[in-house]
Amino acid sequence: MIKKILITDENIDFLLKIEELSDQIITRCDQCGVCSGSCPLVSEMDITPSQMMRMVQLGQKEIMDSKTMWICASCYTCTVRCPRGLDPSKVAESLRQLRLRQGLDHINIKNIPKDEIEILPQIALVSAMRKFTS
Amino acid sequence: MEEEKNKRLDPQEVMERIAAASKPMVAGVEDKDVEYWVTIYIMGRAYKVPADLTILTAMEYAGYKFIRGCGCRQGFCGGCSTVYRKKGEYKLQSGMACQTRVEDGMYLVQIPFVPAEKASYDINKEEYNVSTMFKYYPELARCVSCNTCTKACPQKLEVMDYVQAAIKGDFKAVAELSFDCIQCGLCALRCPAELVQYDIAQLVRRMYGRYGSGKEPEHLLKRIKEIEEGKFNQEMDKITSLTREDLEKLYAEREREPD
Amino acid sequence: MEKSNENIKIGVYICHCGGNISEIVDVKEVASFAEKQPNVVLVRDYGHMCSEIGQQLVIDDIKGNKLDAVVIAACSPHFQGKTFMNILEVAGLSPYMFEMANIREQCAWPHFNTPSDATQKAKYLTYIAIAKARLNKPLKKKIIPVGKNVLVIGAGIAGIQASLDLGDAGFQVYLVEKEPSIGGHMAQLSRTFPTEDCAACILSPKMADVSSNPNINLFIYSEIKNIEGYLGNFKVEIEKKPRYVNVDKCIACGICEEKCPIKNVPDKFEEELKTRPAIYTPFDFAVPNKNLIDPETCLRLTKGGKVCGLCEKFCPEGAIDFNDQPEKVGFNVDTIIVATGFDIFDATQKKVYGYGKYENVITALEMERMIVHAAEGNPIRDLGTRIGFIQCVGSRDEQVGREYCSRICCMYATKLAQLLKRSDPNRDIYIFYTDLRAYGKGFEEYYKRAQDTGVKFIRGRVAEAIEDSKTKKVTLKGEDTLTRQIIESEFDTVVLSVGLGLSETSNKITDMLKLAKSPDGFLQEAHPKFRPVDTLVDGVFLAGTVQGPKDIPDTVAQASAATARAIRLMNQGGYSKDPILAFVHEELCDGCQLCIKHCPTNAIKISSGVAKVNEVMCLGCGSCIASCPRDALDLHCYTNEQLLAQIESALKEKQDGQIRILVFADDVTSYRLADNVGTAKMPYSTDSIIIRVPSSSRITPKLILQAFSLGADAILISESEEKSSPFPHSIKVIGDNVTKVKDILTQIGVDKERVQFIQFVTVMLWGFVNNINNLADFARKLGPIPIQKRTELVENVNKRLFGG
Amino acid sequence: MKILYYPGCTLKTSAKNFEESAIASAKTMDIELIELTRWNCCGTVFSLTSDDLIHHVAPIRNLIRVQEMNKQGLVKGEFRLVTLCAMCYNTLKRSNLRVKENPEDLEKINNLMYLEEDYEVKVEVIHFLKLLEDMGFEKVNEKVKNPLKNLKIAPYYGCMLLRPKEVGIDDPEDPTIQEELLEKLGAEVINNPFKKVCCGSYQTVQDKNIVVDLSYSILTRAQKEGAEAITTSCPLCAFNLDNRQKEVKEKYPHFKEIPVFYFTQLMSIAFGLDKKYCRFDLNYIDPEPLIKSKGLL
Repeated sequence: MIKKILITDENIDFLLKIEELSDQIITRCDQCGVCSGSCPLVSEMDITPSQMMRMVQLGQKEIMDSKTMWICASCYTCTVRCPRGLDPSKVAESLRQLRLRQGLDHINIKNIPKDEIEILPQIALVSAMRKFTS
Repeated sequence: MEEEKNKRLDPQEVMERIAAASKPMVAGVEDKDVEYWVTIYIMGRAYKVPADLTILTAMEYAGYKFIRGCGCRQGFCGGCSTVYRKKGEYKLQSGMACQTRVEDGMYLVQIPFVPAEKASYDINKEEYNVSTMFKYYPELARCVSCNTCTKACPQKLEVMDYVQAAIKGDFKAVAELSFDCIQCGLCALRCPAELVQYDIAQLVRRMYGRYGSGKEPEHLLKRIKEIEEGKFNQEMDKITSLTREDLEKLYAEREREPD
Repeated sequence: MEKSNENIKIGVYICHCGGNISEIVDVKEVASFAEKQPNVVLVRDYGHMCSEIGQQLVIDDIKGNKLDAVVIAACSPHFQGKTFMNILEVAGLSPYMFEMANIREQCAWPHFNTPSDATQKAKYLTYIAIAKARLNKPLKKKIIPVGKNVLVIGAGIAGIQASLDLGDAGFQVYLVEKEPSIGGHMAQLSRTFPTEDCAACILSPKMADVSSNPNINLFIYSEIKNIEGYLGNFKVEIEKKPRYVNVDKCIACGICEEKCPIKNVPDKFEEELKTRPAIYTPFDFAVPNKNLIDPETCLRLTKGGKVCGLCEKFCPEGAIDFNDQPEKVGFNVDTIIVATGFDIFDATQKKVYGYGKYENVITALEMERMIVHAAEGNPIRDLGTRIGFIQCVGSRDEQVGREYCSRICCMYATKLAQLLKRSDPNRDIYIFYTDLRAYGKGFEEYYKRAQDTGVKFIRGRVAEAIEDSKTKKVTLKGEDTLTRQIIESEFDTVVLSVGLGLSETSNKITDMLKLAKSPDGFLQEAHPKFRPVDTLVDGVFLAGTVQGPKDIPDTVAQASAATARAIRLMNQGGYSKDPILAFVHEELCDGCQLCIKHCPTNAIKISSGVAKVNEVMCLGCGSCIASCPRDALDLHCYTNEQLLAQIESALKEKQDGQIRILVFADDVTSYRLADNVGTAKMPYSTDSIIIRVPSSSRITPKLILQAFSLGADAILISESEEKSSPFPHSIKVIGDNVTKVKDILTQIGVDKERVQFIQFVTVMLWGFVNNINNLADFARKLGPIPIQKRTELVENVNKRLFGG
Repeated sequence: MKILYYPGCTLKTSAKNFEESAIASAKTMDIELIELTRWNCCGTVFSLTSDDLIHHVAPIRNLIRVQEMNKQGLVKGEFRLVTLCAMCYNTLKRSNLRVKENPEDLEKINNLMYLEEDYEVKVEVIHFLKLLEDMGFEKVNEKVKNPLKNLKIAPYYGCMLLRPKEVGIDDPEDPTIQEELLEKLGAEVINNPFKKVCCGSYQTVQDKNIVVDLSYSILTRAQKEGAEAITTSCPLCAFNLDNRQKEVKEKYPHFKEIPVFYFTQLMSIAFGLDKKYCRFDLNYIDPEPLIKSKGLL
C-alpha cells in the first residue's frame, strides 16, 4: 500500500540524533546503491542499506521496526566502497544503539539453545552480546 | 571541630578506642561516659552515635533490630553489605557494615540481600569445560572488562580478573582469585553488563574442585573412612541416649566466646 | 621636468555636485580652508565639476596658471576619477598628478545628519588629498611591448582550434605537440555526441588546415624543456625528438612497414588493442602523415651495428636516417595558450571492477577503437550480445580521490550504447548510472533517442564485478535503487566509462609556468566567472580539458576564447599598464633577497647586487614592501612618503577628547564598499578617515606603528575576501603584518585590539558600518594612547620587527 | 627476536590449534611470542558510535599492559603487539587509532581507569601475517622442510584483516598477503573471488542459516576454482566455515566437505614440525586425510 510521507523538518531530530551518534553527514548520501550492491547479507534484509540511509535522511522512524540493522554483520564492505566516503555500518550501529540504549535487548540470551552454546566459541558469544544486548 | 580531632589519632590510639567502644555499648551506657560522638544518617535520618562503632553496632545503638542483613558479625558471611557516602565525597562506596567504622556525616543504607538468580545444576553431571559455564550463565559474554566490580569488592578481590579468566577457561585462576569471595553481591550491583560474578565463580570453583584440581580432599576422605570404620559410634550412642535436661545443661555450660 | 615639491603649484576645486555635497558640506568653508594651504595657488568651487563647463574650467586653469597638480574634492574616484584624469592629459599634465578627495560618497552622503562634522571631515579629506598631490610624480602609463608570437602547447582539438584562429588572425603560432601526430584524443573517437558525426571526418580537415596555414609553425614529436620570462618576453626551449625518417623525403608509401621484421609493438593510439611495426605512421589520417621509427623496438637502433636496416634498404625515397639526433630549438613568444588536454582515469586503480585482470572488462576509449574497426569491417574482438556500461569510474568517487564529475561520460556512454545497439539490434545493452547528466544542447533528445533504440538504463552504481574464470563472462552486482532490488547478472563485455584527469605533460608545464591548480587537480583559471580562460600569470591562457573536463563544443569555444584573450594583449603591439608598480630605492638595497619570496609572481630578481622589479610581472599589490628591513622597496603613487603625509594630515588637527580612526581600504573591494555604504546613506562615525590603497598588504607594520605614534586611536585594515581578491596571497601577508603589530603593541602595553584586520565583500554594508562604529566606541572607551607609549612605539622598530 | 603477543579468549579454548601452531611456527622463525600478562577481552566488536567510550576501555587496558611489560623490563623498547585473531587485531588497532585521534577521549578513558597507569599511545598493533611480510617471506621459505607440493589452497580473508582501510593489512579489494605466504610454503594457491566476502560473523548466534548460505557460497566457489582446502586467520570465520559445514551439508546434501586450516597450521606442517602442534582434533572437518594424501604427514 503506497504510503504518503510528510517532508517536514518535524522529524529532523531523528536524523540529527543518528548523525550525531554515527558522526556521519547522512544528508551527503546521494543514493547510488553501492552499499546495497556490496552488502553480503542484503538478501536477508527487508530494506536495503541505501534505503536505510534514505529513511534516516527523511527522518522516517519506521526504520526502527526494520530488521536491516540487526542483520548487518559490521563487515565494513560498504565502508570501503562508499563513493561519498560515508560509513553505513556506523549508521546501522547507531540505529541498533537507539533501541538497545532503551534497555530492550534484541535477543533473549537465556533461550539461546543449549546445544548451540556448547559449540559456539567465545568470540561468537561475546560479539553477539555486544551487538544484540544493551 | 569534632571531626578534626578524630582524624589526628594515630592507629594505636584508634585501636584502643575501638576496643573501649566495643565494650557491650548496646547495654545501656550513659551518654556522659562516651567521649566522642558522631552524627550518621541511616536512610536519610540523622542519629548521634558514639564515634568509634562499626556501622553495624552504630545502627543497633540507634535502635535497629537486625532480622536480615546481619550474620557472622565477623566479616565473612557477606550478609551486611552496605552502601555509604562519606561527607564531602562524591563517590558511593560499599563495604560490610560489621567491618566499616562510622565517620561523622556518613550517609548509609543497607542492602541486606541481592536477589540474583543462581542457576540450578547438578555438578556431577556437568562436563569440565568452558561451555558449561556459558550454558548456565551466557551473560558472562557481556563483560566489557571495565573493572567496576573490582572497585566494589569489600574483600579487595580482583573480580574482573577472575571473570576474564572464566571467559578464557582458566578455571584454576578463577578458583584461586575468587576463593575469598563472601558472596555479598556488591560487585553484581555495580556491574554495567549485569553479570552475577560470584555465582559464576561459585560454579567454576565447584567444577574445579570436582574435576579440575585433580587433588583428592585427603582429610575429608580420611574422616569418612574413620566414620565408616565406626570410630565415633560409641560416642554417638552416648549422646543420643541423654535426656533433654542433660542436653540443655551441656549446652549452657558449653565453651564459647564472650558477649 | 620634475619639480621639487616645495614650489609645486596646485589647483583645488570643490564641487557642489548639484546640492548633493553643498547641501550638507559648507563648500565655501572648505574652499577658504584650502586657500590657506601651502602650494595651493588657486581654489574654486563650482556646481558640476564633471560637466562640460567644469572640465573646461580646469583645462583653462592648468594652461593659464601653469598648474603642476590638480585636487578635486567631489565624488568617488571610482565615479568620475577617469574623467578628470583624462582632462589633465588633455591639458598636457600627467594624469598621475591628479588627486581626488571623496567628499560625497565618503563624507556628505553618509554624514548627512551631522552637517558640521561632515564639513570638518570634508576639510580633512581635502587637506589629505593636497598633501598627497604635493608628492605626486608625473608618471606615465607603462607600455609593455607585446609582439604577435604565441606558443600553443598541445595539438589536440583545443590546440588546433586556437592555432587556426590565431593563424587566420595573422599571429605567428608555435604549436608544440609531443605525439608524432596532431589530433589528440579526439582522433581516437568513433563518432561524437550528440550529432554522431564521425570524429575523423570533422577533425582531419582542421588538421589539414593546421599544416597548410603559413602562420602556424608546427613542432611535432617535440617536448618543451623550459619556459622562462613574462608576458611579451617568454623564452621557450623545446627538443624535437628524433624520427629517424627524413620528413621531406618520406611519402608514407608503407613499404618500410611491410619489410620491418618487428610487427608486435602494442599501438598506443589503438589503446594497445592492435600492434604495429617498429617503423610506423601514427594513424591513417595523421598529420604529418609521415613515418617514424620507434627507438625502443627497432632492431638497428637497439642493437646498433649493421643489424637489420631493411627499411633503409627498401625505402624508394632513401628517407631513413638512423643517426638522426634530438634537436634543440629556442624561440621567444609573447603569449602562451596551454592546451595539454587530459588523460583518462587509470581503471586498474578501481580494483573492484577488475580492469586489467578480467579479459572482457574494457575502457570506453578501447570501445571507441573497437567500434571504429568494426565499422571498417574488421572487428577487433566479438563483444557478445550482453554489454554493460558502468558509469562514474574514477569520477564522483572519494575512494580513488576524485570527487568531481567528468561531465562527458554519461553522453559518450549513451552514444556508444546506441551505436552498438543499432549495429546489432539483438544485443542487450545496459547502462548503470547514478545521475544521467545530459545537460548540453541536443543532449536530452539524444538520450531519448538511445531509449528509443532500446538501450536500458539502470539507476544504481555497480558495486563489484566478478569474472567466471571458465566462461570469462563478467557478473555485475549492484542495486536498482528505484525498485530497491539487488541485480546480479552476467555480461559478455563490460565497458568502464572512465573519467578524465589532468594529463601527465600538464604537470611539467604547470611547474615551468608556476600555474596554480584547483582542488580537483586541473589548472586553476584566474576567475571562474569573469576570467575563465585566463590564468593568474599575465599572458598565459588555458584552453580545453586542461582547465577541467568538458566536451568538444565547450573545448572549441574555450580555444577561441583563449585566442581572443591572447589577441587582446597582442593586437595593439603594446599593453598599457598603470604605473602603480613596485620599485627599489637602489641606494638603500643591500641585495639581502628577503623580499624575493614575498612576491606572488616572483617579479623581483637580484641583478648586480641590487633588487630589481620586473615591471611587467609586478601586480602592484605592495606585499613585498613590508619584508624589507631597510625600506628599500616602495610603490609608485603610494610611496611611504605619500602615505606618511596622508596619515600626518589626517591626524594633525585632532583636538583633545577627539578620537581618530584610520581605515586603510583596498581599492578593489573595501573602498567600493565604503562608497556603497555612502550611497545607501547609512551613517557611521565621522571620526573615521578612509585612505585608499591598491591592497592593504601595502600597509607595512612600520606605517601602522607610525600612525599610532602620530595619534591614531585605532586602525582598521580592510581587504577584499581571499576568494574574490585579485592579489593571490595578500590576505596571508596582511595577517602576518597585523600579528607583528599586535605583538609589539602588547609588548609596549597598548591594547592590541586597537588594530583590526577584516576581510570584506562589496555587499557587506552593515558589516562595514558596524565594524567602524564598534571600533570608534572601543577607542573612545580606551581613550588616547599615552604620549610616552606613542614615542616608545617607534623606538628601534626595525629590531622589534626583524629581530637580531 | 622477542615480541609481545596477544592471544585473545578463543585462542585459549576452542581455537588452541591456532595458538599452538602459531607459537610453534613462530619459534621455528626464531620469533619468541611472549604472551601479554593479565590481558583481558579485546573488546570485540569495535564500537562504532561516536559517544561510546566504555567499550574502548578493554582494548586500551590491554595496550597499557604492553607499557607495563616494557617498564618491568620483560621486553626492552618493544612496543609492537602481535595479534593472531583478526577480530582482536581489528578491535585493538581501531581503538588505538580512536584514542590517538581523540586526545580528550583518551583522557576520559585514562581517568576512568585510575587504578592503571595512563596510556601513552606508543603501542603499535600489528598482525602476525604483517610481521612475517615485514621480515620478508623468503625467510619463511628458508625454513620450509616439507613443501606443501600440489596442495591446492584458497586463502580466505573475511573482513577484519582488510577493512576499514585505515587498519587493513592489505588492499581490501585485491589482497595477496596470504597468497604470497602460501606460495613460499610451496602450496598451489587458488584465487577465490569470494575471499573477502564476510562469513556472517556473529550472526551465527542469532540466525545460523544466514551463515550457512554465506559459507556455502564461499566454500563452493573455492571448490569450483579447484581448491582442496581453505585457510583463514579468525576463529569466528573458522567456526562459520568449518563447524557450520554440518548445517551446510544438511541444507545442501550434494555439498562436499572441505577442510579449513589456520594458516599457521600449514606453516607448522611445511616446517616439518610435530603434528601435535597443529591440534587437528580441534578442526571440525578432519584435515589429516587430505594432508596424508599429499604425503605431507
